[in-house]
Amino acid sequence: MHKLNPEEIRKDFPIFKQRIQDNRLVYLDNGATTQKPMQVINAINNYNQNSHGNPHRGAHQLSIRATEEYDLAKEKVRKFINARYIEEIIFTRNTTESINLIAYSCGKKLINKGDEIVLAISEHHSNILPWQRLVKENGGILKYIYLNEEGRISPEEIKRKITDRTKIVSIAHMSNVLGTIHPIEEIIDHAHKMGSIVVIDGAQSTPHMKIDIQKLDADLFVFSGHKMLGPMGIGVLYGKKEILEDMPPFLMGGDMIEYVYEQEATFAPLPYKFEAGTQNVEGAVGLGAAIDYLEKIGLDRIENHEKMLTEYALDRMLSLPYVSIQGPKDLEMRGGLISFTIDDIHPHDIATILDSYGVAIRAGHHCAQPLMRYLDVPATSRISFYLYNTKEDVDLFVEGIKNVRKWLGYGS
Amino acid sequence: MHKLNPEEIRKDFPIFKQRIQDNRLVYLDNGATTQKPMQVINAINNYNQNSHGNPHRGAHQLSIRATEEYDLAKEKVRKFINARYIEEIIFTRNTTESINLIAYSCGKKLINKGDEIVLAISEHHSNILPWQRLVKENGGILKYIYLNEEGRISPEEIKRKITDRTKIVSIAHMSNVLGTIHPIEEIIDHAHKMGSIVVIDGAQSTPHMKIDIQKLDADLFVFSGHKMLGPMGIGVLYGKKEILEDMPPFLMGGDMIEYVYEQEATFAPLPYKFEAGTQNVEGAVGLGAAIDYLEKIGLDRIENHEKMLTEYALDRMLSLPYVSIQGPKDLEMRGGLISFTIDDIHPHDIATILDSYGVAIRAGHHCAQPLMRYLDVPATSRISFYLYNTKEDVDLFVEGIKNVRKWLGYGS
Amino acid sequence: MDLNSIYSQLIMEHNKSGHNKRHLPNPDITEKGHNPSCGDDITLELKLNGDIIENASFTGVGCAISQASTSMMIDLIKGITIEEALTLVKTFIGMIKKEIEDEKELEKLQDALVLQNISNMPARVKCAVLAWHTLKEALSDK
Amino acid sequence: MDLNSIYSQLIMEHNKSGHNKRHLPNPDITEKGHNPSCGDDITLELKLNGDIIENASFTGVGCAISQASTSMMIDLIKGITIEEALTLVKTFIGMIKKEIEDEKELEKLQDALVLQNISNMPARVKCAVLAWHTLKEALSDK
Ligand SMILES: Cc1ncc(COP(=O)(O)O)c(C=O)c1O
Ligand SMILES: Cc1ncc(COP(=O)(O)O)c(C=O)c1O
Repeated sequence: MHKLNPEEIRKDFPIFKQRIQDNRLVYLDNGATTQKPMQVINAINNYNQNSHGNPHRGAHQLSIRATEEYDLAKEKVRKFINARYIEEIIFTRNTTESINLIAYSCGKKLINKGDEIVLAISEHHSNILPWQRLVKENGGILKYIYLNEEGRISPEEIKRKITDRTKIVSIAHMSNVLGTIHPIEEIIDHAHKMGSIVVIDGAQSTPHMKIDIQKLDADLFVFSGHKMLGPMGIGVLYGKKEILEDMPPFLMGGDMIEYVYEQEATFAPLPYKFEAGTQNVEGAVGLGAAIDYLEKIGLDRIENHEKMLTEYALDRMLSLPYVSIQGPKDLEMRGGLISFTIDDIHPHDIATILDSYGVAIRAGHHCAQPLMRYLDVPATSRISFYLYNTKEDVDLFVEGIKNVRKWLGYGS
Repeated sequence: MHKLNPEEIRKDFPIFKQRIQDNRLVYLDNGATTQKPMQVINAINNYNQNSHGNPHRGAHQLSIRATEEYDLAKEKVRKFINARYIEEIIFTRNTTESINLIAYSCGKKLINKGDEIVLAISEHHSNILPWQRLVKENGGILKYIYLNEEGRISPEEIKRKITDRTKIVSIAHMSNVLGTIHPIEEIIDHAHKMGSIVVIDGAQSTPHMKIDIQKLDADLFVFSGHKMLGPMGIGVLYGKKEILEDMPPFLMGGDMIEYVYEQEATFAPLPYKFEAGTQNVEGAVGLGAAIDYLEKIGLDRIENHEKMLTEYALDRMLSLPYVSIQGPKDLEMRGGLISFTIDDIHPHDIATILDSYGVAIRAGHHCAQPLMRYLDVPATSRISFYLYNTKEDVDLFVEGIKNVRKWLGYGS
Repeated sequence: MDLNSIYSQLIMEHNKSGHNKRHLPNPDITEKGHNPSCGDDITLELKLNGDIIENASFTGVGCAISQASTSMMIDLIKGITIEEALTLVKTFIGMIKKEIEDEKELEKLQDALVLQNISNMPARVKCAVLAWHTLKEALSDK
Repeated sequence: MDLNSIYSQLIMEHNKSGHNKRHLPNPDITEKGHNPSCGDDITLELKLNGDIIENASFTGVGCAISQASTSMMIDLIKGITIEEALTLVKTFIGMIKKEIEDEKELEKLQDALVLQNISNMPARVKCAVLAWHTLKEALSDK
């Protein structure tokens, strides 16, 4: 496997043509959202200029082409995660909507008084709030898997929390705060033994590593297009066919029905049952193009590249005495995302000052307040890599950190 | 007011550069979705190439720019419908999601056993199914306003159906099957007197006529970007501030919270409370550009242009003995959308054969099965105009109809 | 798409003639088939004699393609066995899905062969296969 | 954005000195203010004498901008009346919103005037105004 060449890759991304106050744009906020290559931008343009119609509704050329483009994008997603059937792929708006759909629809069927739902304490708010509402309404119990000092989930904790009272386990594949890759194979395996279904929030993992959903054996799996070079406004819900078939619809309206009477209605088969109203075809097309791009580069090469950058960054950061890393300090089972704090300096000041050097990072609670409380930090700063980042980016970031210290009156 | 020049306007729309089997593209399916001018396509491109970031989350340039673009788009929507406050504008995915949000959130608060919800029989499935589910869950009663022979709602029927038992009236401003513009001012006025709130489905009206939401006094109002030159994947929910403030959130997740604990959470103020997860900024930007474009041309001129086309088309269609018009035959209180049937010929055959002449129309139940059953037709064909349609389009469509008859072995 | 290859003389004849469109006296099997997205709605009636389809007819509404396809199918299945009929269903659906291209095999479909090109019109495929799926349903528990 | 205009000497001094960051003995008013999106969290303590703010202090965590803004505010309000303090709050928020540009009026904000440029950094505006909103809240029912 030859290494990827990020400087070549950057040429595909028009955003990097700009300079931020005469600095190179060092974009290290990929955990929040990623940039788009021309290939994705052009695919959306082509669709808009040549093939736009309302799919599934008309018998004219444009409608047919829009339907074909939509279905093709779905097939690309199916192949990308190696799902068995195309009907197992539902397009949503983003990860958040996917989880809301599951909590509403699956939760309604599965959760009764006393039934337990297990999350990790590191979940994103989008994987907490829908479950809080569900247990409030249905009388279930919400339990949390805690992390050890290294930000990892131990086998004992899995067994302690996931028991035969557990009906649903919903957990992020990779933490968007700590970068930890959770042992989801073990979790899925144990949960299935306990008779629970498992939802995996793949928002942070899918863009950065090869997902084989059949091998993982997750029951439901969700992610967002905008974190993997695709457009905003398009997300994915994968579900095993037999599970999706059992779930009642979530959004109701046009295109998801079979027969509608004044007082009742019957629903269309999968996947339409879960796709109410006019879908985001251009979003799907853009996501399809993003997948083509990622596959052309190769997910394994992307993963390797990010590992290299993470190792390099951890090394340089740990050499600064005033920097603390939150989460795993070694490379094992972690992705290319690093949370850190700097002595005496608030994360927001770090982000603002780095920004003035063209370095884009994120600071705050990262939509994970329960984890922040658990770690007992009010906020952290976070950098997150993607295929277009370089060692030079890391160097500029580290230079920036030193400057932050200087600006705020501390020696470096 | 000088007339608009559709041939000039067409030059802005790249889709019309193509020919369909060597025919001019006669796009008469605007009720389903509309085409995009370069101004919209370029706005999306510009955003993607220069300003993309995750809004509301970061303190870096791209995140700030994305936030500004998103907020600017919202302000454009606010001005477009003349809402009082920007917090009254919620971005959703489409009309369907907007109505689902309302039925879930508002319905949950307002509907108890025996409370009545009133719709018109002509509603789109998206304005029927969410209410069916609500009454099934909360024990409410779903009532329908019927139409008279001309496809109109009479004052008596309004009084008969909307009573002091009515808690919610939800009705389309303009029917997507009949083209009728319903007397929503009267309906809103009467419903308010009866103590009911009113939801207006503006999916078909907003693109084609000036909406002044304060004058209309609708409590909630919804529409889709993709039917008004904007992108797919972006829709709008307008609600009066005091009503939105009272409604519980619908989708739950990132960015709509204030504090999140393991077992509970508090929510952000309007409009964030209703915008969970990463929003579709590029969709919002595209919708903003579409609004700019529509306002530059002028909604009143667009409305006039469509009236002219509708009059011309009705005239030519009614002169064909085998054509029947569904819905109002005069121009009073109707929009630029005409449903029709042809003796002995099924709507799907009409659509397919017209398509071969480059004429794109829609055939089927138009997501309004209860209305089709009420009208006792299995399906209709529908043409719907927009600012880029011309009299030549109408002529080609009428020629096409004559050919349909010939193809299927009937004299013309 | 070439309209001639779809709206052919044959389709028109079947669509207009209605020679199979009527009720049977005392049918052994009555099976409804519908296509919610189109509004097409047909009812097949079959008269059996042992495992032979002695007679068949249909009623209902639909586009020229679904009506003609139904009528052609009925012409084909009158007088053959259930098993033979089910084989024809497979052949027809295989043709539409472009999974069967062997001309010899397809020839068994006789008139219905003209529907081959419908596979180029994804929006109309459902119209063409409605009757055949309904027949399969009708015979499935025989 | 010019970093100098935000992270000025003055802000640094206030941020680091902490001369107003402590508890008061027996405060008359204790008011919490928080900024959920940043995690900034402060508590103001006020000692009143009639309608005069005799003493004031704060505790809590936050970024340099929110800490400095709080400290500057406390320097300003010690020894003035509630009404005068509320007028200062109006002036400060008016400055940040760019609604007040009259230099004479803004001068009353003394050290806090250096925060004027924060209005060019929308993501940080909340940090600058937190203390002021909290003070307004604290005094609102007096
Ligand atoms: C009157 C009406 N309501 C609702 C809808 C649903 O809109 P969307 O599919 O964009 O959610 C449509 C269009 O399809 C419509 O015409
Ligand atoms: C782990 C995780 N889950 C869920 C989300 C929510 O994704 P979205 O905002 O696209 O719905 C994110 C990203 O913000 C995330 O990192």
